[in-house]
Amino acid sequence: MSGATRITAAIAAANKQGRPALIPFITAGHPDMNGFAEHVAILAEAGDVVEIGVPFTDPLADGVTIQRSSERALKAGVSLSWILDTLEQSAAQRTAPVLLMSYLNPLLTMGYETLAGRCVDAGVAGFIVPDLPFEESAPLRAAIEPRGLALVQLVSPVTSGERMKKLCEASAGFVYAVTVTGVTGGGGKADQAAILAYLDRVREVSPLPVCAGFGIREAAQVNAIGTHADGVIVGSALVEVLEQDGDARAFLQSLGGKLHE
Amino acid sequence: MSGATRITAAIAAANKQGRPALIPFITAGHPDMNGFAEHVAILAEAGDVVEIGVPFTDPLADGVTIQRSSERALKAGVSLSWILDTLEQSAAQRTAPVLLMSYLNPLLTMGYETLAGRCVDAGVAGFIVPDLPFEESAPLRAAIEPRGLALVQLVSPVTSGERMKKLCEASAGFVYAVTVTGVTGGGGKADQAAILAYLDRVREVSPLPVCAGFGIREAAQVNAIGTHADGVIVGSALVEVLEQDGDARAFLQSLGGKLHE
Amino acid sequence: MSKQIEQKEQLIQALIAGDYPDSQGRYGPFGGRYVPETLVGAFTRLEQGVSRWLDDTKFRAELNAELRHWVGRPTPLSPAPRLGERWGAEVWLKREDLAHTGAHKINNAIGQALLARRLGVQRVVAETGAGQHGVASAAACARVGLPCEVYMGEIDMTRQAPNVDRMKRLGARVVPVTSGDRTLRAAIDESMREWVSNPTDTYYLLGSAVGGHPYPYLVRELQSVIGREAHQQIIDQAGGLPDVAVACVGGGSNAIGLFHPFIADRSVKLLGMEAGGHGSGLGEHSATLVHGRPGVLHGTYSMLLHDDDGQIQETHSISAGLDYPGVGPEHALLAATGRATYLAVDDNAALDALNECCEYEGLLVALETAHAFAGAREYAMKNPGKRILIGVSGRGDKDLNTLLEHSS
Amino acid sequence: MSKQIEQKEQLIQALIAGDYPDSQGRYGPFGGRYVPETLVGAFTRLEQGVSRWLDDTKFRAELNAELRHWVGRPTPLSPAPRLGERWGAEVWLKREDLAHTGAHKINNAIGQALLARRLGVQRVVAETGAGQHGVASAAACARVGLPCEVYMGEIDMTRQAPNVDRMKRLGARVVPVTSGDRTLRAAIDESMREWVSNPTDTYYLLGSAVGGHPYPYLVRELQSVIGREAHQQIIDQAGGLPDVAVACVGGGSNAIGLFHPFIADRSVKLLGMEAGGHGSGLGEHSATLVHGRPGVLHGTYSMLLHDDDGQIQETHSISAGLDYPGVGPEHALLAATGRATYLAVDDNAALDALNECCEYEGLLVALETAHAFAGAREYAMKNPGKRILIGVSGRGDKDLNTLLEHSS
Ligand SMILES: Cc1ncc(COP(=O)(O)O)c(C=O)c1O
Ligand SMILES: Cc1ncc(COP(=O)(O)O)c(C=O)c1O
Repeated sequence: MSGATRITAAIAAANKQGRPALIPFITAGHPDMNGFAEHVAILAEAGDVVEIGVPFTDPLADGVTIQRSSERALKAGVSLSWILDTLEQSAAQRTAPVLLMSYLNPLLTMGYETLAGRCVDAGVAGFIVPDLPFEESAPLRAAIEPRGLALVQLVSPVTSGERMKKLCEASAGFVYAVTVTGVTGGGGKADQAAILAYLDRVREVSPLPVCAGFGIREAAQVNAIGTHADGVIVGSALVEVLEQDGDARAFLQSLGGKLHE
Repeated sequence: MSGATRITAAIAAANKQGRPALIPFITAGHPDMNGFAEHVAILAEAGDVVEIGVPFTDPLADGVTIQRSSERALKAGVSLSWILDTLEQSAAQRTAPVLLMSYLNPLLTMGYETLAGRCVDAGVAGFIVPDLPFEESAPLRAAIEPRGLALVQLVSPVTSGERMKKLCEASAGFVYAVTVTGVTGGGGKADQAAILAYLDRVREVSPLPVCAGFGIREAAQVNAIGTHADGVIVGSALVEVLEQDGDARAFLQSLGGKLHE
Repeated sequence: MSKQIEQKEQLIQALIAGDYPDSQGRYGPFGGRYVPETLVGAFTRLEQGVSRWLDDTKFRAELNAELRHWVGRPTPLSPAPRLGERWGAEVWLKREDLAHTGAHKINNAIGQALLARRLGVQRVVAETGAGQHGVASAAACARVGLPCEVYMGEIDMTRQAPNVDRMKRLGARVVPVTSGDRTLRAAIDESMREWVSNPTDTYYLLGSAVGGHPYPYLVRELQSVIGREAHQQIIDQAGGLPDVAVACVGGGSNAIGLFHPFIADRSVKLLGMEAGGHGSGLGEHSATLVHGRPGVLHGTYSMLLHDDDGQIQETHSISAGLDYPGVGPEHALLAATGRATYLAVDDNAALDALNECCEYEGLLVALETAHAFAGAREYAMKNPGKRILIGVSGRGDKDLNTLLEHSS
Repeated sequence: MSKQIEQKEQLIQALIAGDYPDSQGRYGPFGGRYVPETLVGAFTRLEQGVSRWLDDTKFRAELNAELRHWVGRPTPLSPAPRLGERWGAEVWLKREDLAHTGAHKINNAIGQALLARRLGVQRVVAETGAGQHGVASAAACARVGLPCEVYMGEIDMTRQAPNVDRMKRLGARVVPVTSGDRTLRAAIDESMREWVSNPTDTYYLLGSAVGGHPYPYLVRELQSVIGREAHQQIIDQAGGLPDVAVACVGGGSNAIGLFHPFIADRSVKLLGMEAGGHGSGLGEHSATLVHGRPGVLHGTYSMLLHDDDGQIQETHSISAGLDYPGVGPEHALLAATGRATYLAVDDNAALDALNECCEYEGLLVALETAHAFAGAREYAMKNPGKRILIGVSGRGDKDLNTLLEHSS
């Protein structure tokens, strides 16, 4: 099964259980590099799809939490190469598909061909690249798509209707619906009704599952959004739990994690 | 006898004794107003002509000593009016003629007519006005000359030959030969031979006695200059003696003051 | 002709023909638009605004009137006879330091502020490094009547304190940036975040020829007035073209403004001076074109100072305005084709050049600009008797604190 | 016509005919040359130098080239639409803030520096208040290659600290003046003392339209370029003469430079704004023409702030450049004849005007200049719909410290 199909399937499986897929996000190697493999395992157990953030010096789509976690991870020595090595070691045991969330430059610098090959080995299923709009994505797609890796497209509340359709059609795995115009972590009070209407609009044109992200922090949000999206992405809130040495598993379960029969 | 004549006569009398006339200078009311009358009396006794400095806020031809004394005198409340009042009270007893050294503005502000009248009453014989070049002096002369008051002209080492002749002829009382190009108090090492040659040049064209001033501080200077000038003016050095509560009389005698037969 | 040289020549011909940026915002391989989806609409609107207004007769007239009557254009071209004598050269100075607010930045700021007003936005955000772009933006926004918010790194706020005061006086809100490297790079990051949060009612007034398309194009068009004037002036005053045109390169806006109108004059060497800092090691300089490799930052694919993991390097320069790890994509192309040459001069050489210019021409230039003088001097020493045109990008009043620290 | 009015009219006619200064350096009853005998030769040489060179074709060409290519003349005339709207007036700004070194002072400094070089002196001394004349003198001397020494009052050195740094950078020696009032007045005293000590090899580069003849004339001639340009520009840009021309008045150089070319245009009201400080009492202001009486200071007979004993008053102004108890003799005549009107605005009004200009035109003017804006505003409020020309004598970068102190 291609990475893209695995992702879509994992989301479908969750939906079949009558709940939105849970896609937890962590910054790789944060709060400490030693815990990374274990954190990935916990996330793969509690979540349907796992999103691993590749730290970058200039995370310009991220809020303070992910900025801080990225900075600390980089300082500790986290690199894309190390992330792929670590993921590769546990690839066989992992059932949930893994997505890399990375700004473009680390990917570009590794070289797309090398990147794609190593991702396949590491069991990575696809990418989310917040500073790569569809128009600039051809070279990356040319390297990853033949290997079945997904490039998840993002859409935002200010994406026009026409463009949204194009992006949904171009996406792979799922469509990432950014719920707020803003950076990760949320903060600004968003109009709930407007968000739900927006998600409905995305779903209407999307052939793929639609997952909502940015600013989702608690069970109430998951429940509300869950009926209008196929999955939810939880990033900053989880990063904060880890930062405070909290129990990631319990936190994810409180959000309605994967049911283990 | 007119003020101008009294001055010239006093210098001639000194010269007759075989010595240059001694013209001591003090800033009126410095170091304290109470001592002013007594200081004038001492100067009139030891000197042949007395020069009284009217303090001014902007003494731009003066060095630090006279700047400082002027500032202190002004702070204490000295004014041209007070100086004239004080001089008037002792006018009768005083034998040596008194000159006022004043920047133009205090004179102008009193009004030349008032000034001339009060000066006559105060026994003032004439004026030295360091910021009044001959070309601008007509209005002042028009007021004081009819009353016999002298306007002493200054010449300097950089005064051209032609101009020097004109100034010497226009002067009254004596000609004030500034020995240095600079401010009062001296300081810069002047070339002694050049100064003497300059004084000879002034004397050659001057129908009046020539008195040298600016930077004369000690007996050796008085002796050297005394053979090339008809009188010497001692200012900053005397002001410093008074400032340090020294014996003005003794200091002036050390410079070869008036012989009292 | 080897294949490579032929390729370069083709790129130069395309440059001269005005083919760049192409419809993708590319300058040969460089440029493009790498921005978050949330900003795609804003960039599209900006691009449409640029093509709608930039050559519009009325807009041009409005802009030209502001440039002439408010900014003080044309700025003069000063002969520098005393420097020339010392260097054995004929030296000409294009005086952007005399433009309103004291640097070339205002050419761009007033142009974009007028554009922002046409686009009907509610507010303007801008980043700043040396503070010159912040001051220019604050002034331009006051002039056109738009609220302005300026993001500035904490470190830059200290070393360019007078400019912080000036921005505030001009009514701008100055937001200290405490994240990242706390200099220009972080200020751009933060401005982008702010824009991402308000993509529809906010205009982002970018200060250099960097960023996603159409910024490098827009900024070059607005700054080219420098080179256009200088081109005419040097012919009028010196009787011919210069042998070399020298400018300092941070993001590259003053340099592209000076160079662009000379690109077709192949006899004119174009010399860009980058900040050599205090060494050529990682983090010791900000000489992007000299030491960098291609990469993507702040929306554009260009030369970049980054490590083997694609992480952006810390940079160093005594001049806040050059302290940036990226550079405009058109410079990357000019460097790749050899049409322009880029060299680095270190902090000390810049300081010396600044002092020399003060002492011999009575002109206190910005520390950024001093790099151009140092480069011009070096060139003159190696090439006697040349006619040298130096882009004086700004004045040095803002640098007095830094100079004082370095004068003992 | 009463006798007095007739007399005034005759003086105005003589002014227009260019009869002043007369051969004695007089402007009607004012002016002249009240200087120590040691300086008489130096003044004579200066006077001869002025008549030899000022209208010499080659000297003029040299000066005009420096003004154009180094100083950045003509400075623009900016329309100020947003201020105009607020004031109910048509407002035009003559932008001396854009001249090299940031104020009108450079027009005079470069002219005198070129003259000094022609006269073959060894060095230049200058006084400064706000520091603008000191910076201009330092720059001009560097440009022409003469050593420069600047006398500056201790108090002014504190309140205009950035300018002290600039002068030093430009190679000038800055001498602190600790005597007298430790501001501009004392600095002039001290410069004169220095000149008295070196009358032959030193050129005294006086910074305002004050001092003994020929300084007020020389400075007026060198500064009149402001008014000549503005006269032409306002006709070209606004289609006619202004109703009023407003300038701030310290010693009076920028004001006479603006006013002089408009004197013959009787319909143009001339309005000089003096520093009202924080009150009209002794020592609380430096509004010489408003509150003063005739007297002699620094070589000229003019209006003066002095007491009944002829002692010069302490003055106060928030702006160092206006903090002077005297004023140029030509202004005294303009005031006496009624051809110009002089009013005072206080520190707070100046601060308000400065902020308003920042906020509505993106222009940080000098505190001195702010007095002109305050005056213009007051005029506009009383006379709706007028065309107002304001002389922007300089920029306010130097005043940031003072502004900061007063902003709480
Ligand atoms: C005076 C001056 N010159 C040059 C620069 C560098 O910018 P750019 O390379 O965009 O011209 C700056 C940036 O702040 C500046 O202030
Ligand atoms: C900007 C500015 N304006 C005005 C003045 C006042 O001088 P003046 O009256 O000679 O123009 C000064 C003096 O330093 C100044 O710096």
